[in-house]
Amino acid sequence: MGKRVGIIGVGQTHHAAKRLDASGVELIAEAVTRALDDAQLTIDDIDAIVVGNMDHFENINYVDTWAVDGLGAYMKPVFKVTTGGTTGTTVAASGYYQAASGLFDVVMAVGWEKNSESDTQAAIATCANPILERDSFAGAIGPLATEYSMYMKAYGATEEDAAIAAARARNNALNNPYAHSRQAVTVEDVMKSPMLSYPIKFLDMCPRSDGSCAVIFASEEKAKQLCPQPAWVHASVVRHDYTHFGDLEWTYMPTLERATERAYKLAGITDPIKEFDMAELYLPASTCAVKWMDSMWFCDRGGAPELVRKGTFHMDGEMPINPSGGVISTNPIGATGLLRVGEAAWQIMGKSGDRQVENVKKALCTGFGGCSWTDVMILGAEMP
Amino acid sequence: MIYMEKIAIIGVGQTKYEQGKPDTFAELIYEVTAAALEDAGITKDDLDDIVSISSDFWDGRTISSMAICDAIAGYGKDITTVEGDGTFGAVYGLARTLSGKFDVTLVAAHHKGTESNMNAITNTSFDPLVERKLGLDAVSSAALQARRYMSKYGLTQEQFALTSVKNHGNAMRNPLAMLPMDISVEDVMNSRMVADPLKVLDCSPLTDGAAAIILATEEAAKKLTDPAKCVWIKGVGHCSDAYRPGDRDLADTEALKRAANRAYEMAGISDPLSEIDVAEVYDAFSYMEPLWLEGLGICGEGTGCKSTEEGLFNFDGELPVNTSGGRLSANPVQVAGLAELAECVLQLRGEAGEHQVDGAKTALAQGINGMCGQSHCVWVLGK
Amino acid sequence: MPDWKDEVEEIIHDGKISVPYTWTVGSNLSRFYCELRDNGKIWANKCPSCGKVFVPPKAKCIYCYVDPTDWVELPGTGTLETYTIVNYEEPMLHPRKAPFIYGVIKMDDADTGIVHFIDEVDPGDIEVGMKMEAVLEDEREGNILDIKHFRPIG
Amino acid sequence: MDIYEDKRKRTHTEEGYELLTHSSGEGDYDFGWHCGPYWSRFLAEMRDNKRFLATKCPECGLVFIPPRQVCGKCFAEMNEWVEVGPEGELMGFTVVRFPYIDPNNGQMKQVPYTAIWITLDGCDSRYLHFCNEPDEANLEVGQRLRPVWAEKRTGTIHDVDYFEIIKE
Repeated sequence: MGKRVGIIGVGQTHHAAKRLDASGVELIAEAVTRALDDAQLTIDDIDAIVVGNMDHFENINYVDTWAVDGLGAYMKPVFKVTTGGTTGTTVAASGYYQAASGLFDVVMAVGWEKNSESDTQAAIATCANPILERDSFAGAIGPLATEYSMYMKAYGATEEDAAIAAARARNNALNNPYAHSRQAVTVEDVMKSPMLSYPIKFLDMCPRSDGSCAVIFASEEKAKQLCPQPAWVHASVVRHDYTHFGDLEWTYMPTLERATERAYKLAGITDPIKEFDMAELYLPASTCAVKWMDSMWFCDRGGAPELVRKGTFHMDGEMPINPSGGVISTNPIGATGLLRVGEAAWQIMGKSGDRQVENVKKALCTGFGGCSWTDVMILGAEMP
Repeated sequence: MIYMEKIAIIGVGQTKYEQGKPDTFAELIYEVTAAALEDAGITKDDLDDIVSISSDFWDGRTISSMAICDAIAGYGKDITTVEGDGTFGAVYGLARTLSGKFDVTLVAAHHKGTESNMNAITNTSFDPLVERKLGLDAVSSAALQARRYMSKYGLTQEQFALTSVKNHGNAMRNPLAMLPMDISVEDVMNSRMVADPLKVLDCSPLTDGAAAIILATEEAAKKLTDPAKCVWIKGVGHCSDAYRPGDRDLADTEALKRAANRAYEMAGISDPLSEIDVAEVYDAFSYMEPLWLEGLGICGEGTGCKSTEEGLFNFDGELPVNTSGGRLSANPVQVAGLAELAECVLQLRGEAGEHQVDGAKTALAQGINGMCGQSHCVWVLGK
Repeated sequence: MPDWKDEVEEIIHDGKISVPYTWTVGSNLSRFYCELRDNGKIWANKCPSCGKVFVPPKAKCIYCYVDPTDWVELPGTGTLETYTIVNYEEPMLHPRKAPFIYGVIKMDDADTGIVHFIDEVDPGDIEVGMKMEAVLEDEREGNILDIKHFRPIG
Repeated sequence: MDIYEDKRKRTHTEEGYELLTHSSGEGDYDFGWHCGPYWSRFLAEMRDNKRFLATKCPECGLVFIPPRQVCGKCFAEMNEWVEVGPEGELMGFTVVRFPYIDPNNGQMKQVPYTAIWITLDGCDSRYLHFCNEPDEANLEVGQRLRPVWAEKRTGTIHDVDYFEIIKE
């Protein structure tokens, strides 16, 4: 019937635009070493490993075999998963399902990226259909800019609303010693930053980082035995419904709506803002931190700006979003989704240091990527 | 003892394996997805989970899985992507099906070996900081492994050639195989030297194709499918060796042994040679088949070639190996492991036609990831 | 198959991926390549737990998953464990024109081997088990090609 | 040893060795992608007859560009072809100002250029292409566009040079 699964350890690197001191394998080793320390385990306690990144950022084929030294995967089961921006959450889901399957008790999920090793935009452009779309594909920012323009027109959202969300996340990052970008930022600073693609400005947008994250999942008995407060997985749902960029629905975020709807049902969530104590969300731009709130059933369509303005998602608000600083502060792409899960797990375990939200019992995590795809994971302090 | 609930393979689909197939990745995947659904007698609405397998390197596209989300029936379902051999992708499909969250999982892979430069693609498997700069690729590194295997046990190139002769001969029975050939050891020996000791006929060909399998929980299998279609998973294991060629003794098969032992333990197999009736072994190069048969415990260390000479693995031998024609007769990378599993399913159902091994009850499939078989995956299936 | 498909001209779209990469060498291999480049020495690192010696040096001991914090200088000699004579041209990959020889040289005083070119030997005379030594380039840049190749000793 | 040490600012190893990088240099990975019957027909029609052909789903009735075999939502095979466009409506645009490496050739892209998402008349999905208008101030969602065909057409998306705004 499958086992319940809890997260029992998390490790992450210090993230930066370029980690000159660490090769890809060394970066992975840093995260894995810290995760083992966090869980008070040794590599011998790990039964299986799953790893993920995006191939064309570093041009390493068979990353699962290349990374064996860093992963500690010698004479262990290991394979690779990859789905673009959602890779990190895909890795997390793989750790979860493998531990739930009964095939393995303790599974380590590792995401990483050395975005400094290539021209990120060039590598991203190779995700478009090479025959029909690669030449005219201008990256993710175009659709994000357009969807927010339309949202502003339809519901009276403003550029300032996005700037509020940007400043909120960037200031949260000051409390996260691992974050890549740590700068005190005001709403005015965001508004004055250079325009990338109207209405998205430089400080609204995510950076690209070098970094890695490792999260250890354990089946029910092991989790209870090894960890005083595991972060239990209550739901994992993925919707990758699109194949062609031209098919996207811009008036709402369909995969986010569908994935969260299903995940809430599995986890018994009916009033997300009340029931979640915090969230770590894959929001690639601060405009998403406004518009996409509608698509997670936090409010009726068009209700997001009000929630953002009244501080619902601030550290002292009803449901803090991204105490870590989120994706606009740290973005090692193949690890980004896994960092959401790892950060939320730490919140439940009470290990989040200066960015700890008080008494977190339930947390929401998301991943975003590919062709407007969404992954969702819900964690809880109580066993599901 | 690893306990596993019963999971069945209820459907399989394969394209014909060819060079220069005109189809796009999505068209290949649609063909095998539709075929596997039809084989299982179910519709896309019966699927609740999808695992795709593809390689951004071979496809020339990062997020290569984006090309096939529609064609693999991914809309509105949980879906994920494994990059590696089909046997590993199927392991993840199995884990998901066992998790209690899904009833029916489709696993499908596509590959077009003829649209790119194999040497350049496989070169990217080597560390850019060390071995890649030397220009190593799948063929030259395999040649290093072949030589090490020869010198460790005093083997000859003629002995390796026998496997090529056998598997190309088996391919003559399989209408899906790409290179059915009636050849002799001399033909292999006289074929062009690529990287000594490997000659053209010791190497698998570039191949295009796709394959899919459908996994189901016992309950779902009973509800949805004709019991005659169900093949049951008895055991599975995967395991990786160290990365750098210089870290390993290339003729050592410890990782494969561990993968196999885990699969055997789950399946309750103690004497694989007598208990397994048919095996699909990853013969990307001729020498690999005897070497992996040793790691699989089907023959003793250093005796794989001798047993091959004795005809043990012939179509009419004690344990027929690579009845499909093997990777030497069609090697759609990533797809290959699923093609192996599909062949095992056909054998166990008694649907393998001309390449049917009479009364096959237990079948084995083995796949690899990385260069020189660094990482192995072993499956045992039963009726 | 629907009829219209028979009428369609098959188009193949020729293209490429051409993205330059700048890989971070990292702390362990930077030390290795700096020593090779600046001092013409081959260094390895050693696991303080099991004592295994790795060349090229590693971030973690394969066997113990601890940092191999001890460093040892190697004599630059070893034994040829296996080789292949490469007979095909792949100009994008190969720094040398075929035919040329790759070998794995199990390094003296270390527990691992180095893959590299074998040269200064007639292909007919090459044998597994030969003693080999590294020949370095005069102008070195801090990468694996600072070793020109290995050649038989004596 | 402190496994939590922050090493981000390092330019040298702990022992003082320079931290190196290695460059891949030039290197092209060549591909010859088969377009398959659907995209081949789409490209050949643009090349030979200067028209856009889309496929229509037999179940939901939606019309798709690029044409394709399967409607994802319905998992139905499409064999009905519909001519769409050639004019259409601007759905979204990005003026690309920051140069980046074009993965097709390893060279810096010429900027600025305007990438657009256009809904061709009669089509339900959008087509990614270019517009010759480089200034956002002159672009507006909903504007009518028409294709400007290349004189020499070779069976790629560049058989349309770009779309231009239809002036009232």
